[in-house]
Amino acid sequence: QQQEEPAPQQQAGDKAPTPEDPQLTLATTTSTQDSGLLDVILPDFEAKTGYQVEVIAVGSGAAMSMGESGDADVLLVHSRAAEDEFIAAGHGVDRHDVMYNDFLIIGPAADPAGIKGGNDAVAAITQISESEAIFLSRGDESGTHKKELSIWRAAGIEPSGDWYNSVGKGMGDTYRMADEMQGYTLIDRATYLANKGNYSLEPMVEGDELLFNPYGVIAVSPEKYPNINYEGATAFIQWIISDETQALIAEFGKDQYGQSLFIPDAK
Amino acid sequence: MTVLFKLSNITKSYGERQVLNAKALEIRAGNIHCLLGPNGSGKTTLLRIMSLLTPNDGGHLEVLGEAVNWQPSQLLRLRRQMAMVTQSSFMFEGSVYYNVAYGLRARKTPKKEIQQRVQESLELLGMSDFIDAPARYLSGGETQKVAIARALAVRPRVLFLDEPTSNIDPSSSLEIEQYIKHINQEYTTTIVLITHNFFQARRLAQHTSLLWEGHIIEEGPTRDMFHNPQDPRTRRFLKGEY
Amino acid sequence: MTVLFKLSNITKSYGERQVLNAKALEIRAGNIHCLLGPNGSGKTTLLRIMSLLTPNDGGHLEVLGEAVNWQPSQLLRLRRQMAMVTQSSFMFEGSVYYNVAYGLRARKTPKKEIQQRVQESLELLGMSDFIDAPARYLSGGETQKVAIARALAVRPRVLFLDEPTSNIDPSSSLEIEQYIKHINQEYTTTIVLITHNFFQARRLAQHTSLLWEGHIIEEGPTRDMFHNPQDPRTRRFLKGEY
Amino acid sequence: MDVIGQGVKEGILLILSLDPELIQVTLLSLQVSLSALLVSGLLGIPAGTFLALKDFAGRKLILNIIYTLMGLPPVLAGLIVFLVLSNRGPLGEWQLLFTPSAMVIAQVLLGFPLVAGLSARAVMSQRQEAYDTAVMLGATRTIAILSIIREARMGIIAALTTALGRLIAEVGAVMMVGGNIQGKTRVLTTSIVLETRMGHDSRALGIGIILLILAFIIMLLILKLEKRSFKDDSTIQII
Amino acid sequence: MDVIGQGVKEGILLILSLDPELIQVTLLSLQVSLSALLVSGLLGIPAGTFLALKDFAGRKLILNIIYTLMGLPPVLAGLIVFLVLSNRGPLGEWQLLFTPSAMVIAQVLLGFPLVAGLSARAVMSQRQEAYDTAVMLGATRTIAILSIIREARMGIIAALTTALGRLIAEVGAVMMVGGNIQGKTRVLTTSIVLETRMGHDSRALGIGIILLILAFIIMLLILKLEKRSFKDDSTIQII
Ligand SMILES: Nc1ncnc2c1ncn2[C@@H]1O[C@H](COP(=O)(O)OP(=O)(O)OP(=O)(O)O)[C@@H](O)[C@H]1O
Ligand SMILES: Nc1ncnc2c1ncn2[C@@H]1O[C@H](COP(=O)(O)OP(=O)(O)OP(=O)(O)O)[C@@H](O)[C@H]1O
Ligand SMILES: [Mg+2]
Ligand SMILES: [Mg+2]
Repeated sequence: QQQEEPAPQQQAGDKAPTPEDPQLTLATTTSTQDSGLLDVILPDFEAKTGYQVEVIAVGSGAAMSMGESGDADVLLVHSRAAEDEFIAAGHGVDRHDVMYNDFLIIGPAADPAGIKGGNDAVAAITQISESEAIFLSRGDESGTHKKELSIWRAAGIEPSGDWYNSVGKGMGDTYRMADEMQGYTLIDRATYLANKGNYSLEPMVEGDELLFNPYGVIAVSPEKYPNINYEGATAFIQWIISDETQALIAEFGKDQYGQSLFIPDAK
Repeated sequence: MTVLFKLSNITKSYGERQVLNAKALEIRAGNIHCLLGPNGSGKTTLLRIMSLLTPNDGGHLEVLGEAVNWQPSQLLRLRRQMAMVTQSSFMFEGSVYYNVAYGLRARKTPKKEIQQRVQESLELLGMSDFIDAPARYLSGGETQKVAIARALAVRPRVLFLDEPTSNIDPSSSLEIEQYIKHINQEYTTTIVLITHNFFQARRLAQHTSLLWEGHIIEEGPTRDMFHNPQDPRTRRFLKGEY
Repeated sequence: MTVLFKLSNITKSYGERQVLNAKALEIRAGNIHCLLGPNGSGKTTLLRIMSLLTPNDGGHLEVLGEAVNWQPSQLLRLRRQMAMVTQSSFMFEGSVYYNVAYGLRARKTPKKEIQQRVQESLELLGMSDFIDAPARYLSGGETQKVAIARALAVRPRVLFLDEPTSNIDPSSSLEIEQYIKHINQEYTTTIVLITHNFFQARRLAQHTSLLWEGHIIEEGPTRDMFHNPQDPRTRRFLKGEY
Repeated sequence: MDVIGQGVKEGILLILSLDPELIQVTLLSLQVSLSALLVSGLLGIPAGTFLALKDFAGRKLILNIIYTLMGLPPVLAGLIVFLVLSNRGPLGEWQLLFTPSAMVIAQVLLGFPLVAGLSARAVMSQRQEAYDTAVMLGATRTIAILSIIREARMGIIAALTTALGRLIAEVGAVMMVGGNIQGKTRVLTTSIVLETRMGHDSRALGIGIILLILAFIIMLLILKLEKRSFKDDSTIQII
Repeated sequence: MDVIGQGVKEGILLILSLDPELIQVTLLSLQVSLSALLVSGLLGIPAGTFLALKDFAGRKLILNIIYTLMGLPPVLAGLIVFLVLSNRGPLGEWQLLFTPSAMVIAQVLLGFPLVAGLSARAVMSQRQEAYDTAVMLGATRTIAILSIIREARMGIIAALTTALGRLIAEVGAVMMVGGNIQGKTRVLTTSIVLETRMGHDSRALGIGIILLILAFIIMLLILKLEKRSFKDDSTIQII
């Protein structure tokens, strides 16, 4: 039932030299924290580089506005279009792909919309809207929400009605609500796997290319905010796209769920 | 004459200290009964026990013919026949009217009658002009007068007066005494009066009890007590007369 | 003799109603000056203005030789030479000791001396036994005695007494009168006394003023006032004598 | 800093726009908080009065527990109500989760201890004389106790305004059991959280300003009510 | 429902485990809330007393604004402090964001109106006699006012306990300006939110229970303090 709290790894032996400014603020989406990924990989970074990472877990939107105001040094987010805008506006530099996971549509075992087993997201949501089965939308302009909206757009549907619930919450909370309301929702695999023991919803649709969810890392622009820790951000980026870390990411979740939660894809 | 209050061996202690130990006391219907005694001798405590505001520790208490069992229903029934002017004359926040009408409202008297009775009572005490004044702004004597009016408004069978004219000017005081006598005679209202004014006691009371450190050390017709006190302490106390 | 309080045309209104209009009043150092008058005639109001607790609306007020400007520093300086027993004898939450020591603590008296003076004052009032009792549980008369002790403890130059013995038994009352006389003579403490007890006024006061609906209608040596009142209202009021 | 200025501007624009969604959210906020306040008051004032006046074994303990529950985290209150009302919970059949009723229930859990605890304090500071005078004038116990409550009204109104403040500002509980569903259970505070999560700071501030204006108006009404019943509104004169 | 039972169990196990991380989180909770309470008290009691006693133009308005600010949503308080302390904000140079100091500042924004408003109420309900008696005994204005505060202590302690309850339970503000950083700004309430987000309901409940026990102990201490200074703890006798 209970998810094991991942114990921070104690790195024995060689101590890393302490950097000039060891405080590094990472603004990220709740999914990386709530899934437990950061608890597993960050100790490795801290041990190797001597940085101390402060994790602020918020929505992708808030994470980026934190970067915009210079309140974070480095971002780990998943909202591709917004990320590009962010770079274009000069708020950030050094964007790299880190990993991806995928989304799936989950729903109640009774499956009132009859979509179970398919792999066509557009067809599935069309059916959900036609049968007016309960659907929960994150509704918070998060990466997940934007993904959902893009699928509706692809289906040519403007979702509205009593069956369409825009809940304005994080993924974990939305999952909880969907379970209570026995409704369908779009969820990232990491959150789904981490919590599925607690709830009864089942996977309905997965494997559609539309459901691909890339995470990127961005350093906040040192030109805009000279007092941010750009050096640390660079170290973080170098570390997270390094082969060793990528391997760590690939391993994460395998022992517990039998599959990786995130697929590394740094180039 | 019926005995309205019958006390035997009534005791009351606060902490270690016994402040009241009344062996025997009877108060007869239609009487004006005065309680005298030095400060702290237990007069107010005794009055509070008779008016069922403070439970006694030991002894037997009979009020208006009933052994007191301190059940709410009994208390309400008995208290509805009493009224009291306390030493501090507490006023509820609100107007003089609100305060004087309080007891009548509690008895669900019709509004018309309340208005009439309040006006009547205030007039008797010469306080009609203050009917709409906030009760808490009254002067010391005015407050006491309103407290008396408030007690009279309910036309009680028994009236407890704890130093009711201590802050009232002499001429008003005499008028009030007249009125106390009047209701005692006209409506046979029984009155228990605490006072430090010996003249007032002599003018009003048929009976007097003298308290001393919680004990009733002398009791009898008021005239006898003043003319021929038995206890040396009574004699000493009454010499403080002015 | 110096004039400690000099009032001319002092007025005070509450809302529409003028409750005080004192054309002229002087209180001389070393005197015991009594204020008489029916309830609501403005005695307490006048006392509160003289003790700088209530600002007057109009007129000119001189206290202890200074024209009053109501500046905090002046108020403090003047009040430090006064003490007061109010009609309601407010007690701070805490013990009798706490209350009697209050004024001494405010003056930063050394602790040793405070203890001694508190004990002295309480003894004078016969209240030593109550030194550790919670002040709010005292009987009416006991409270008043503590209030007097509290005022005496600071050894004021001027002492205001607003019906100070209204709840006190006659023999204690006489003792207190003796003590008031004593400090008046020994320490030339000036005393302004409000009382409804004409005997007390005659025993204590050299001077008396009589208030009537806010006006001082008669003023003079106490003896003259009682033997030969000028105003018909004074005569009527003093006839209420008992 | 200009975000704050912009927030004020946005707040005014929001009010002027009369956006139907915002009106609906505002009305729901009012409805939920005022209902919870009403229930908290109806339960809390009698409970507080009872605890202040009735001496029984365990009274102190209960009072201390109530004071402690003033520190009940809204999220925790929300979680408890969630678990009780959840499909798997004992009252799951009632199907109340994610409805305004559930939000009211969770808020009562927060409002009740506040009203009860502060009312108990207000009543305790009243004087014996008030009760004595009332019963000696022939009041039943109940009426006498009502009179004490009347004398304690300053403190009790303070209890109600404090509770209202807490309830209208609270987000943890309503978020948990209401679910912040647009058009259904979204209220002002959950909107603020949502807007901040989306990084719309000035809009969040704007909604916050609307909420504060609302609170201001309600406080004025409550205080008016108090004034109307008592004319002599004295303060201590410092001279 | 067994989640609640399990939550209680987990709470006990958590306490017994003496988990160093949990201890650190608990201590930080205490430190932040008590510091904020201290500052709120040091500012709020004088401010409330001043507003209760000093008559000046605009006094009523300020009082009403303070009553209104009792309804300041924690998220909003958090947001405002966030904007002020943010790098782009006017105090960005202080580098306080995501530190316990920032959390204290945001909580003071919540605690101050509560303490000031309730203290004002408590002082207002005192009687003129208290002040008069004090100054006639030679007290300076300040000492006389302190005596009034002493008489009003029941209400002021209620103000402090209420504020403590709100601060220790509050999550919106500390989450916003603290950021819930593990080992640095994570406190009990933000842990509860995190655990519920991860679906660990019974652990969330367990932490909640620890928080309530803590609140209970502090309330006991505050009330003990109050008792120690005054022996005559009378209640009204209902007979
Ligand atoms: N704050 C107030 N507001 C309105 N009226 C007041 C206020 N204080 C006093 N009064 C009125 O002013 C008048 C004079 O009051 P004051 O207390 O001076 O009378 P007093 O002569 O001391 O009477 P007593 O002998 O009854 O003590 C009274 O009629 C009283 O009702
Ligand atoms: N609640 C209490 N706790 C402790 N002592 C009390 C309490 N109430 C009264 N006493 C004490 O009991 C004694 C008797 O009080 P009581 O009020 O009956 O006196 P009294 O005869 O009415 O005096 P007075 O003439 O001064 O009014 C007093 O010494 C008083 O201090
Ligand atoms: Mg008495
Ligand atoms: Mg007077």
